[in-house]
Amino acid sequence: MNNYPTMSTVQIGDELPKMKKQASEAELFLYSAASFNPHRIHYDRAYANFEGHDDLVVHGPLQGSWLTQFVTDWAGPRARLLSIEWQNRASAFVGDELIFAGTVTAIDQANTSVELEISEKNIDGTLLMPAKANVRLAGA
Amino acid sequence: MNNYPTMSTVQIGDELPKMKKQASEAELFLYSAASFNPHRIHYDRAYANFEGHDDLVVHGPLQGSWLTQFVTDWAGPRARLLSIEWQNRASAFVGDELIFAGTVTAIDQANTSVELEISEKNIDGTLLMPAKANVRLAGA
Amino acid sequence: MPSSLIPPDSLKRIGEVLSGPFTVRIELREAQRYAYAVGDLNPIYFDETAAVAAGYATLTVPPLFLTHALVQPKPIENLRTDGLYNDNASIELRVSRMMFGGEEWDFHEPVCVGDEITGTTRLADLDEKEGQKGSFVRLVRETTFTNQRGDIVAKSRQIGIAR
Amino acid sequence: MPSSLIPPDSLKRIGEVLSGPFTVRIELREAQRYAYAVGDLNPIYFDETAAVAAGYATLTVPPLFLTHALVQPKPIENLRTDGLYNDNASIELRVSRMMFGGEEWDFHEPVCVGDEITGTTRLADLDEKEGQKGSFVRLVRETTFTNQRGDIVAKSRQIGIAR
Repeated sequence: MNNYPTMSTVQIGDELPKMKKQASEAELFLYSAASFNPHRIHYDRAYANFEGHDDLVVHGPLQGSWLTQFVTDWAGPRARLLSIEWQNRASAFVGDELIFAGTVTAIDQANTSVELEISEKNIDGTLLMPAKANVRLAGA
Repeated sequence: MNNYPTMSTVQIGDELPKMKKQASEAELFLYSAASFNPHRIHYDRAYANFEGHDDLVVHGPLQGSWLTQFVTDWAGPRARLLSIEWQNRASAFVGDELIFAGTVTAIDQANTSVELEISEKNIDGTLLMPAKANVRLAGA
Repeated sequence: MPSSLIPPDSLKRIGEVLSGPFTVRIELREAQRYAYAVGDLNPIYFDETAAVAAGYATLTVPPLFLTHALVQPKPIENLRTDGLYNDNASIELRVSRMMFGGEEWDFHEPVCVGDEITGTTRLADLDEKEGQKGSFVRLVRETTFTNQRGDIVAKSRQIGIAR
Repeated sequence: MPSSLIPPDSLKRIGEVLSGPFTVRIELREAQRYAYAVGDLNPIYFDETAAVAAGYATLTVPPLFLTHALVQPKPIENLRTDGLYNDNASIELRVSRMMFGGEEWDFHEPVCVGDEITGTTRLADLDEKEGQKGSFVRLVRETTFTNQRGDIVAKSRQIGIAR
């Protein structure tokens, strides 16, 4: 047994367990490599500075994948992510501590799904990516 | 028809057409990615300096693959590389102009193969990688 | 009012296919490298028993890996200074900078290792808007992903902001 | 004379399997990404007709790609500061720096896309030598590559210099 939410246990206002991410130079490299993205702003600090960035930029889609992981870690392997969307409000840089938080904002019993509002913030509290997701919960 | 060497045309002392390579930061990244190698000395200049390197280091195996290309470009697609070996004498860095040169040093008619001596030098003339290769030539 | 940032020829490209259709097989090792790089160790990406227990036919893959699975190998001759490639998917605009604005995804069917996924990307939207810092262009690239059975498995909308 | 740089327990590891056997399928896209990254546009890696005309069963791959085809996906938890992974293939030595010394390859049979290649790496040699700059360790990792028919297709010897 596990503690994943189900349609009978989930409640509006439930908070997802916070998740922290912090990517090193090597981790940004590995994501660039795994996503087949040679853009220099992610591994070449001098070039990132030349383009006006304070430091190596954390890939938007990497943060997107962290958002999906944040949802699926909470919902469990039998749940199904139905949709997710996020906006890129501000950049994250190598070494930044990034905090993911989220809340259940709606429950659709007919569709056995819930709506989540999610935020990714840095430790200054700056909102980097506001996001929304719909997930179909497992069980009944 | 083409101008690839055959056992009837090749002669001891034949020189291979010189080849030049010069890898940018993005090209080193792409090789790191394609070879699944996250070693920071190839994309993180500050870290490369910290390890005592003057700049981003060109991967030894990338230079090895350039050596094989140098041979197969000369020998043609119907030839077969039988063996190759090289020593790493000095480092190559991002942006360095690297010159590959080679000579036919022996011909083995029974094995329909030739032996090559190859050098990779930088524009200062420093020998970075001495190499030897055996290649079976196509045709007769 | 004519757009000051979007040339008329670029506006005409709305609806145009920018890349694809490309078909690729979802590869275990590529997907696992992606999951490791994200730091997402969900067993449904690594342990077939766990994936089957969770209702998948076999190992599944991180949802957003789909975009990357479709990336075609390209020659270094086409590299630009910034490390990206020159390609036909670039839309000509009178702007100096393109930023990543966000993404919207809908997932319809599971995607598993071994699936043959076809992706086609279109210019779904292109318009000029007024913001606090002046005019900007909002560019939407929509990709539809279908599997070997012809099912639409997912749609993504990647939003670019240019000013 | 006992070796000053090689602990006895490390000497005992000569002959030991350091990694593998691992079996992987040679993937078109991985091999082409490798060829593009090298800047080697030989048509036998890209054009099936050219590969067949050159005597291959189908597309072949750059000779040294074999090493990389065998690299296993690994979790970022195992990353070290230098970006490499902690693994069992490390040999304990009383040295401060390991350098890439060179490689030796023998090729016996062609390798084509779709082949299932098994690679096993052993510690083939480990000894201490005297050089102009003092003692150093020469470490040889030998990998044997076989295909799905059991043929040995290639052997590589990677030479590490540590001091």
